[in-house]
Amino acid sequence: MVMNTILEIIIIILLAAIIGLFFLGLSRKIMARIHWRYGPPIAQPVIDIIKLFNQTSMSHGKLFNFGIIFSLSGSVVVLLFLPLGEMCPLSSSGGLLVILYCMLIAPLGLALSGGEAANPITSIGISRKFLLAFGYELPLLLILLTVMTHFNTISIVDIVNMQLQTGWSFQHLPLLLSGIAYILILPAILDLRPFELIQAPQEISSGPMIEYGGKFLALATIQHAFNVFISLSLFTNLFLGGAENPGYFFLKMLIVFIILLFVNAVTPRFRIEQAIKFLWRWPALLAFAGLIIVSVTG
Amino acid sequence: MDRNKLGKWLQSPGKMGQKYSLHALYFCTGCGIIEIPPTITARWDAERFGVIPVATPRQANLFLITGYVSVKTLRPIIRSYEQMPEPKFTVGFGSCPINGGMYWDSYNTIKHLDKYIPIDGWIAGCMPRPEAVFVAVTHLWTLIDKGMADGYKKYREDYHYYRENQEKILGKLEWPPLFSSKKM
Amino acid sequence: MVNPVLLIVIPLGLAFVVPFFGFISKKIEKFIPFVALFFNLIVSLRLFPRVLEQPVHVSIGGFVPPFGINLVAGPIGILFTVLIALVGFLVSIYAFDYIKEKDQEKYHILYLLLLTGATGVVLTGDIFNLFVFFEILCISSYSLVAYFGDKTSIESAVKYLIQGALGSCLILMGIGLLYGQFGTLNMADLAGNIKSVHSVSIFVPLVLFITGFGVEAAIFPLNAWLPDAHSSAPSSISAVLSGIAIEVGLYAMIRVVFTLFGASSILTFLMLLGVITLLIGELCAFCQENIKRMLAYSSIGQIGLMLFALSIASSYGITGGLFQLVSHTLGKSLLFLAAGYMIYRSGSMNISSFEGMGKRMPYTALAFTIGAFSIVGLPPFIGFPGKLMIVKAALFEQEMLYTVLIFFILLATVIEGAYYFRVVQALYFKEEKNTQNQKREIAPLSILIPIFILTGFIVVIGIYPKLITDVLVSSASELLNRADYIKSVMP
Amino acid sequence: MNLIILLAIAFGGALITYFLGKISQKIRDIFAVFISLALAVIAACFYNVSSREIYYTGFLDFPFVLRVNTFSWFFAVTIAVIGLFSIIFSLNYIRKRGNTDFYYSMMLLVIASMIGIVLSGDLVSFYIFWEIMSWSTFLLISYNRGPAISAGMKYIIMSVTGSVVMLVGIVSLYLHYDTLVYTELSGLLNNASSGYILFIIILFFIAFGVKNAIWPLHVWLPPAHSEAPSPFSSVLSGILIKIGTYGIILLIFVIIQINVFLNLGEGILSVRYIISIIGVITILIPTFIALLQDDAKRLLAWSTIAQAGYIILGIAYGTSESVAGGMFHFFNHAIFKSLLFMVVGAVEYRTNGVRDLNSLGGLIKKMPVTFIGGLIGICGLIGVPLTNGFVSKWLIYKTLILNNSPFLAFAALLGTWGTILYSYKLIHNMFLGQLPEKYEKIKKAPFSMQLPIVILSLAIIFFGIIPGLPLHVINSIESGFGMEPLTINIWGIASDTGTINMLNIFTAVLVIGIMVWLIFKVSKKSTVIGQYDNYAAGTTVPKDKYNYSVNFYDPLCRMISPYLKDFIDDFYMSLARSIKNTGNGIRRIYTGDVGHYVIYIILFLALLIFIQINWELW
Repeated sequence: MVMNTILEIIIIILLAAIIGLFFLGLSRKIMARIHWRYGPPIAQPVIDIIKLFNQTSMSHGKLFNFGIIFSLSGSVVVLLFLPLGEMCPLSSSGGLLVILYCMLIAPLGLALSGGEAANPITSIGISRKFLLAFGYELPLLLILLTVMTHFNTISIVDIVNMQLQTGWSFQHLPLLLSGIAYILILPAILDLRPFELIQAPQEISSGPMIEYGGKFLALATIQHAFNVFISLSLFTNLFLGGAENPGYFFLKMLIVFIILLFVNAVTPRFRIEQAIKFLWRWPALLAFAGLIIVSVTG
Repeated sequence: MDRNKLGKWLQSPGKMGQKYSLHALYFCTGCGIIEIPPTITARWDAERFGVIPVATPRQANLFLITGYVSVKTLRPIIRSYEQMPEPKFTVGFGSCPINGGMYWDSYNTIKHLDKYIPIDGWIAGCMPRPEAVFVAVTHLWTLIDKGMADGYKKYREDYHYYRENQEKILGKLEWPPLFSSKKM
Repeated sequence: MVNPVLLIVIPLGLAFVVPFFGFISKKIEKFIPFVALFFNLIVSLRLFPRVLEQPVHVSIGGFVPPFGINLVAGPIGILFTVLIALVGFLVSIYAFDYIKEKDQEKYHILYLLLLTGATGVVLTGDIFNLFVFFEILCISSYSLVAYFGDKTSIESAVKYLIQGALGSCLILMGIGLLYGQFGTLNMADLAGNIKSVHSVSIFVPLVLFITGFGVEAAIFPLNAWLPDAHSSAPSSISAVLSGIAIEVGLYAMIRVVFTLFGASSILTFLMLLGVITLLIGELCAFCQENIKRMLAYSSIGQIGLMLFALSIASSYGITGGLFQLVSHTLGKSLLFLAAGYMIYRSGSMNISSFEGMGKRMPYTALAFTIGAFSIVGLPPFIGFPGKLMIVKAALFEQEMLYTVLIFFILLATVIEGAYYFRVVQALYFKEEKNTQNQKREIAPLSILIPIFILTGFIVVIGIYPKLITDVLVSSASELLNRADYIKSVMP
Repeated sequence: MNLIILLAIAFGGALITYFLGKISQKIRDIFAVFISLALAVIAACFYNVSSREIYYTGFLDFPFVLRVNTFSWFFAVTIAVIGLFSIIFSLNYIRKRGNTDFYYSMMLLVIASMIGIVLSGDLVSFYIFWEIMSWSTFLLISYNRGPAISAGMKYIIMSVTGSVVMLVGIVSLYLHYDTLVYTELSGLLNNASSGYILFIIILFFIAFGVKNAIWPLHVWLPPAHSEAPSPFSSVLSGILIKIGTYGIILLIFVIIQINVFLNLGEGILSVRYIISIIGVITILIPTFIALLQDDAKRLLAWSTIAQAGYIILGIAYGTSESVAGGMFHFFNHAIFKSLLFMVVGAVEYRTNGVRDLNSLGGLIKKMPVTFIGGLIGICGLIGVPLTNGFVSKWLIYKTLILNNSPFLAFAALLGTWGTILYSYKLIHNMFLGQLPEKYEKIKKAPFSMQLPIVILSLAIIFFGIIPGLPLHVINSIESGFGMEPLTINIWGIASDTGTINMLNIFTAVLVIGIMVWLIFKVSKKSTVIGQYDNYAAGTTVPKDKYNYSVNFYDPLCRMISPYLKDFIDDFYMSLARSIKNTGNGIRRIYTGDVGHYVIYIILFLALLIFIQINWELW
């Protein structure tokens, strides 16, 4: 039993790392192709990480180190709550609400780490990160509440299982609205254009990561990869019926991600107020409509 | 190109990583920077070599000094170079950093940049074309392979020399000498 | 066998011999009120148990009631006597060091006369006699208000005099009207004859009495003399005026309304008047910067509250009202005494001159704070049970009017809290601007002892109100049972 | 051990402390700590004891009833423990200030009266202790002088207003049911008309709402919390406002029974929904206002209001899970909010009274322990998993979602995200970023400040991992109220509708954290550099200027601040002004002209006679 769980945990983490890094590489490749470039190899993020681990690095203090560790472990812990087919090691520990809260840990860790770096640009990035999070959490909360109210459970495993019986969430009208809203906010969660405000290399020199070099940057990249996996996986589990089959699961995530990349490649980026206004207008409105329908009918 | 050969990767992943993931910091000191946009965008696409621009010296391991270096810009150059994590490589771009170029007799231009920071490679020309950058990058690969791209080691060993030269031009520097802080 | 007559005779007699003692030694003079009132205190306390069983009647000169002057020492009368004696006694101690002017003897004579008048008012059973004592009380207070002899005090004394004289005049007219109709001046006898106040011939004397006593009791709109008089009198006199004189006025009014006329129909009006008085008093006090005027307006408010409670005319109401009266007597005397000494030291009556007093005079400031908390009605001080009882009495009636009025009253309590807390903050939490006077000075014992004793009463009765509630309940029944009063005086 | 002895120790200790201070400061300090320690220990000894003591003290006709059961034990222990830590924290904080005897004795008096409130068994003694608490708090809030004076004024006026309104309710109850003892009172209201119950609820709710800073009654709290001495702020925020919570629980679950309460009104207009909605408003608006604050303590004060909203929401919603969540959140909030105030207090102490978030920064290098306390405190405040705030919030959200109140849940959750914003701002602007040069020589906080901070931080983690301990107590409270208890175990909750197991999460976080740390440790070592070796586009870092803390969330604040005028405060202030103007107007009646006064008297007389002759009213 315990061995089984440990095995599951290892598999999930490895799978998430591979898929996440693959998606990062893919994103660079696809972006390059859209730009009519040849582009780097798919494995370029892995190469980068290997290089970064081999570099020296500068640390600003204990919290600087702790923050990145905290952030990465937070991301990894979230993975354990997400069902991947039958596998969900922490299914009995609080459900979707815990995921919501654990997703906090990663930005908080980065923020703490960046905070000790004593660089104002880091702080600007962090401030933007939290503001943007505040912007997209409003629709996200509405979306998750719609789903939870619709299925009348807070356990994500139950939600996935119920979708196996009643079909994908997308087939139900209120959840369709929420799903669309979720797609609208996904770029903000993943820090893709038009919401690429946090790193914004041209403007605030990669924001919270500004003092990261060497292994710090490597861990941050891995964390980002996990973040990509988590967001997509959450969407897939909630709206696209989860992982009946690992292959399908991957495919669903891939399709959603590619859509996001196309948007990313062709759009400029919002200012932070514009981003918040957008997020509080359209996705929130859709999600709100969904929640009203659910709470009236359900 | 040898980037697909697994055997080499397994022998020295670190070195291969350094080779194929050159995160470049462009220091746009002068007109040379005009050649960089074509280099990294669709026309020449530097990213296929793993060369991408990054925003801060902390994330970079390739330092491109594009164009003439005035006395005023020397200080940021030194600062940025010292902030980069090791191993790090420097490439002087254009003739001005090499010997002053057309500003050879200017009173406030740095004529020999390698007196102040170690340079691993030069790209001569005024201006060098983007292809020259790729030549420089591939050359840098061979240097890395042979372990000859060791400017950062030289800087460490001969720090007094460099620091002396820097202070001769710039006066007393604000930051304390490097390589005195402890490891953790 | 102690006789209630002693309560009046001894102070009265001693008042007139003060100048003779003055010939012997100026220093002895100030002990005369002290001795007299100490005697009064002892006598009234001795009388207490006896009175609770059975009211004590004394016929002066042996004539039986309708014909002679008589004293009726019921529970309410003796309660007032004790209060008067207690506060008078403490204030006389306070005056040892506080009154330092040359012509002290006037002060002491008038002071004793004032208290004699007050004692007489509460003990007498004869309406004309009541008037006479009332005049003694009033006239001595006019003179005492003018004691300092400066322009403001004389001005306010004259104002007081004019209004008070008008009030007395009205009372006298009322007495005349009643005497003309019924041919008697004995309260019980009159009460036996008056069945209803409906007819104008009865109603007019009632209104004359209400107005006349209302002036002294400071009911709105008859109270305009009070802020001036209280603020310009010496603080010891302010304490007595505020703690005793207006309460005695209220007593006279209530006595007339309840016992003499049995006018239960006018009580609702009085109650509204009480609430209006309360609100106006508190609102005016709220924007005062002068500490003594503030306390004076606060007294108006408190009188309104008492009038409201007494006018409910249930056992609960009168008990509550009397409790509030006791608490106000103790609390307001304490406030005036404490404030008086601080004014004496700082030389200004402005609240801002009290800043930093908490450091300079810790004990006086502490006493002031406790008095203020008590007046606002915070436990564990004496004001709280009073407030509780009044709320209880009002809600007990289960009428909408009372519930609405009680909210107004509570609003007034909040306003009251606001200005008292302001002073407390000024005492403790504001730095004194004048840095030279940072020295800590402890008041002399003669100042501190009365203040401490009053504080002690406030705390002890606040924690253990049963000490006086029994007396209050029997006082209430005395006021309510008009027939019993008549029967006990004229068997 | 009798309850009366406990109270005697508490009140006597407060009194004696004052006089001991006249003898020796040191003895007084030790005595104060000893008394509060004794209170905590004795209070803790009453665990699982259920007893009543009745004394006929002669306070009118009311008996003086003391009672202890799990409900009051829970509150009493929290009060005593937080009180103890605040006193310990005060030792250094208050030493250099004037009037220290007064401070300690008032502090002990506040604690004593709060213990009195929770141990009292009838409403009159409840009220008496309540008022003692009010005025002693008033004196302590004003202690700092300056702006504290108006803060204290605001507090006491609102407090007195609330309590006089409550007095009407108490007396009304007494006149209806002839008793004020809880045990006799409970259940009597079952047969009352719903109008009367509503009347009682409104009256009591105003009083408790003032103390608990429920939304339209909260205006006293931000100035009071920010201007009071910091250790007392932690008492104020940690436990004193929770006395309001205690009152509300007492009202809903003891005086009015829960089933009566839940059946008041229908659907969205039912009382429980209305109070829940008020709770939600209390969460949302203060959360956003807290974002705009630049004063560390004022920020925390607004945050306190918001967290009180969670408690009210949980309790008023009335399912057994939400009530457990509310009560647990009370407990948690007591811990983390007093911790945060202590953290701010320690910084304030070392920087000589600076609590302006814009001028601090970088103190993590100088005060690491304080920083860790602050970090854990904000984690608890946000409700990061493995801190205690998480479980309580989780319970509230869960029951709101599963009982089909998603909008309430949404508002509560949104409040949490606002909490993240302002609490990160708090910790960032104080501890992170560049250290200004003037703070280079700052020392770390003294031991007496670090001790409570460390212990409370550990408590946050401890109760976050083992929520079963307090939940067990809460469970027995709930069964005492006649509610269905939760199914809990030591690590969390195991009901059918949703389980939470903190052990799993803890193990996962621990193992994964260690793994990541190992990866971090194994890879190349990093060089430690100082704050001036920083990326500034190649230039040297300007000292004192290279910090981003002013207007930390400027874009958002620009968007929301027009909507967040504190119009409630303005309303009260204009009310006060209009009362003052009315007073000034009425004062004109007393013109100073004696002729007018005579006319008043004559008019009064004439009017009465005229009325009687014409209408014969009397």
